[in-house]
Amino acid sequence: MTEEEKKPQPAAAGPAEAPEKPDPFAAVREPVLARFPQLQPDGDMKTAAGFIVPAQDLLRVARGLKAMPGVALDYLSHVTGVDYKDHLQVVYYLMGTGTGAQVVLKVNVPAENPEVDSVTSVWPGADWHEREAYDLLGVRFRDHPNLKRILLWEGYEGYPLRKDFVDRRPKRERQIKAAR
Amino acid sequence: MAQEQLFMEGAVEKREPIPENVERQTMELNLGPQHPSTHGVFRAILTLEGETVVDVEPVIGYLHRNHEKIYETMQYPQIIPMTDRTDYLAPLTSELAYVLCVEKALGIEVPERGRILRIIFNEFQRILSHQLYAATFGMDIGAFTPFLYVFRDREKALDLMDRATGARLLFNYFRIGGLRNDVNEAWLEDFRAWIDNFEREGWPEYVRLLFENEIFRVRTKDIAVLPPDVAMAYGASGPVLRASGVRWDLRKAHPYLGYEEFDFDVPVGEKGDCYDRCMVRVMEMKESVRIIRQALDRLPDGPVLGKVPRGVMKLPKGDYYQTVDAPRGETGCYIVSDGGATPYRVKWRSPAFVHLQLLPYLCRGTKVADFIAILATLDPVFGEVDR
Amino acid sequence: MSGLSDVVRTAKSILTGHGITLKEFFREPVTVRYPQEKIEYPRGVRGIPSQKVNPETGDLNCTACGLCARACPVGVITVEAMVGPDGKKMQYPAKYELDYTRCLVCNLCVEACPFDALEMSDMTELSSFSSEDLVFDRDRLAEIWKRSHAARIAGGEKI
Amino acid sequence: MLELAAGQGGMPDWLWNFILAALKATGVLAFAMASAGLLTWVERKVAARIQRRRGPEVVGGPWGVLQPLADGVKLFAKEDVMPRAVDRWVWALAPSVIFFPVIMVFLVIPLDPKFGALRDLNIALVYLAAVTSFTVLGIFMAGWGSNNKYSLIGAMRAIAMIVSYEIPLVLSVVGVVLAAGSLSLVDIVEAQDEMWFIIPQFLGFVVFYIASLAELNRTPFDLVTGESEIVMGYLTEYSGIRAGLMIFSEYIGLLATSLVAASLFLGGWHGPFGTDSVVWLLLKAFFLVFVAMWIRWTLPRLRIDQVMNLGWKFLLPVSIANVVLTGAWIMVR
Repeated sequence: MTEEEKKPQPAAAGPAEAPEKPDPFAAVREPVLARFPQLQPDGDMKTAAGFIVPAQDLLRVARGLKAMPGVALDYLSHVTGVDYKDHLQVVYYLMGTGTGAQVVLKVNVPAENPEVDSVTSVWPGADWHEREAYDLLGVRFRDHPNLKRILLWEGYEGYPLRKDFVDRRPKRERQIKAAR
Repeated sequence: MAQEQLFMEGAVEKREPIPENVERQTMELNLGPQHPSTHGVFRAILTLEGETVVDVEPVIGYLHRNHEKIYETMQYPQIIPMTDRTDYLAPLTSELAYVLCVEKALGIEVPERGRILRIIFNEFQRILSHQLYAATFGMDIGAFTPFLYVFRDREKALDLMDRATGARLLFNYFRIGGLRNDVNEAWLEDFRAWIDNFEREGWPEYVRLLFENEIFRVRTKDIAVLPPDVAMAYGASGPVLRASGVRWDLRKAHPYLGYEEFDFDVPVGEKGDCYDRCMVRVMEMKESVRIIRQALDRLPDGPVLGKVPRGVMKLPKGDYYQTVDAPRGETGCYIVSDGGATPYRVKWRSPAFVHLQLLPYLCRGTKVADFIAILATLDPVFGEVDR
Repeated sequence: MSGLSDVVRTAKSILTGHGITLKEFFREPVTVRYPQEKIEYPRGVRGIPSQKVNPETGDLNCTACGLCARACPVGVITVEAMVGPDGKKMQYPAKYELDYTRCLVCNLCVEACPFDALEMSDMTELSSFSSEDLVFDRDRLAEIWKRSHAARIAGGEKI
Repeated sequence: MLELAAGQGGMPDWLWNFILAALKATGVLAFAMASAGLLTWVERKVAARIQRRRGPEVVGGPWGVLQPLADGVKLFAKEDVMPRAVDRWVWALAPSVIFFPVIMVFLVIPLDPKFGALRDLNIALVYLAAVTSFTVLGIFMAGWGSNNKYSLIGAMRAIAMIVSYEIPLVLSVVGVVLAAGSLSLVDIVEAQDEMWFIIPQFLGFVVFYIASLAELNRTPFDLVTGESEIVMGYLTEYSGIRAGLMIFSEYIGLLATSLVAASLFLGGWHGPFGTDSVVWLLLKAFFLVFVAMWIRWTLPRLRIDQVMNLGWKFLLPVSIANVVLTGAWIMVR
């Protein structure tokens, strides 16, 4: 295991910014940055070493990180996406089973035309995760072997996890209050 | 584990292609969504050649409720009862993943008694889940009686859960900062008695009745062998991965809840066939009993609920991820917070969803009856697969 | 199957199983005849949230603060405070409705209540032929509380 | 006794024979239906006790013994649903084709030392082999006529299995025939006066019992209707009285096979201390029925290729060895 697991984040009840402190994931972050200078460290990811990857470099970086000694990200935990309204972010959560490294790759893609290379050739297990991201967020994965809807049915309109998604189903008879 | 075996490229291409020059007639069989043994609403489109499965196309989503979207409208404490509804056969581990993730983000310390009780309940939950696995697996290969023997013990266990948590299925017991309520001495007494009884009578009975039966062995041995490299490549986790011989347990690799203080083994299989996947789970029950005994011995007095910030709970801006080793594999909770009272985005990483990808790989060339057994060894819970 | 030892092993394993089932055959059944026999629920079991009644005055403990409604994940609780003769809101519910059809029975409302006014009752047999019947109002919730063994379980208590 | 009555009262022989045959048939049918009903109840009770449950007990009678009556009324009163896609005649005839051969087995079973069998055929075992193999046709009709893939798979499994197990079944009886020197069941029972054939013919008994379990599609050979795989196999599209008839014929078959096994190997009507009577036969048969149920609620199900392997690679050689050994024993003796 790595040392970042033992260091809890500073207590903060509100959205206050955490004070500046040394990067807890330097052991992983530094060699990766040395190997792939085009990556940008990502400060949002608090529980692992996060990187922002340019969309065109994703496959090359993925292959490199999988084979890189000391990091060896052989295990893909999940692939998902986040809708930040102006852009979509595809998130890859990776682990090295031999090295204990945890790395998050984030790819920013435009909201109008979200398209990114599929990593199924590197981690075959990305198959259904990418289908799910396509299904619920509308991210298209290039060269995916079988990119079609997985949880929703074929012909469903819209992508429910987008922030601008409108539920077009008829309202229930008894009124349902908003949970907030 | 050997590094090089995990790096084999092209694990996917190992599938046997159907020779082109052979004229074959195949039949498509729709197994599900309404079928006695698909463990929920699951549909598999089998392409059959006689009794042999040529191809499988899993179709999921019949239980899809879009939990992730619902979470975006809920405050952090309100999400806990919803996480029960993902993996409804092991709700406490789902709760644990979520609660740990939020605690990690807020830096909340859980009191010692709360932490140890969490471990006890987490392992108890694992036993219950694996018990049900053993039961339904017996049913899937045609032995009905072990199912009811398991339920005879499980009912008593659920009574214990009922007394501690107030519910029998969707416990809603863990809270951000600890547990909802403490348990008293009488409960611990009965719990110890149950554990003793389970180890002395229940567990050996299932093993001798079902898992040592020769028919069970021939039905599962060498069926659907999953090599470790393929398992890794597909992101398998938990018992499915361990059955292939990979000693990867998040309780050991990335300890949470202080699992590193406990002495337990991680059972692994030899080949990764159906038999190993069963036996790994059976042996894990024993290991859970071991952990529970150690935890009961060091259970201190004190509060179970820690200091939680007053008012509406808000997470600092950022992304948080927590994985736990659930009975079915790696359950992960990924929370993106924008600093508001509700999460900006939650991703639920469910192990069975990942494992179902393996179905086509595992099932090609097996028989229809094997397909049911293979599906059962992946132990999917469709509340979790479809979320 | 090849070899005599395999046959012996098979026979042995099968006979072991039969021994177990025969042993269980002669033991007492463990089932409970449910509608005739009832199981006593343990303290703290979650049936439906019910309104606690002050035994001396017969009034509800509820002050219509609405914290339970806000804590509810699915929003099944509707609270309206009683309006007094002077037009000001009184600390007593005029309307307290709980839509049991969508209730998760999660106990969060009880934990949120600062006035000890809500308790989970152990009443679970609440089926009805119409979903309107399952929207419980203030007085029916109080009635449920009177008829059941309720237990307030908030954070950290021992049960 | 009945033979003495023949020719009395000035009745023509053909009419008397006809009435006698009708009486016998009605008796057999009534006995079979009643015992099958009872067996469904026994099965449920045995399953319940093995699984630490109580089983049916609400309907009435001691221990809920009237349950089969209620089941029967329910099955009769149910709407007769015929799916649109089925092959009408084939589908509708199949239950009867399954039912009647099973009934016909009762004809040759030796009941009592004084009475003999209903019809003491001197080729009773050949008759039995011929009649029981007829069932497979009914199963095939049901599976094919249902026009349902589960049914078809179930029927195909049934045919493959029953046809394969016919051979060890018949061969396992050959040892008994050699020892008794007759094909008539009455003769075989009488030959067991001193020693039941289960002792010299133990291998034959084991093979016979396993093979007859397969013939009856009972666990561990219930893959024909394996409900976790192919829903209910060839029964999937049937409901109401048709399904009831097919399930009944399974239980009648179980009883008939147990009666045959009891006659062949367990000495039939022979009891201790000269108390030979039909009661002993029924006791032995019901014990075998109980064993079959016990097996059903203990073992998992085999897969089709394993069933085939067991039949061809284990039971067949064993039954042939049994025949050879018996022959050698008779030669030496």
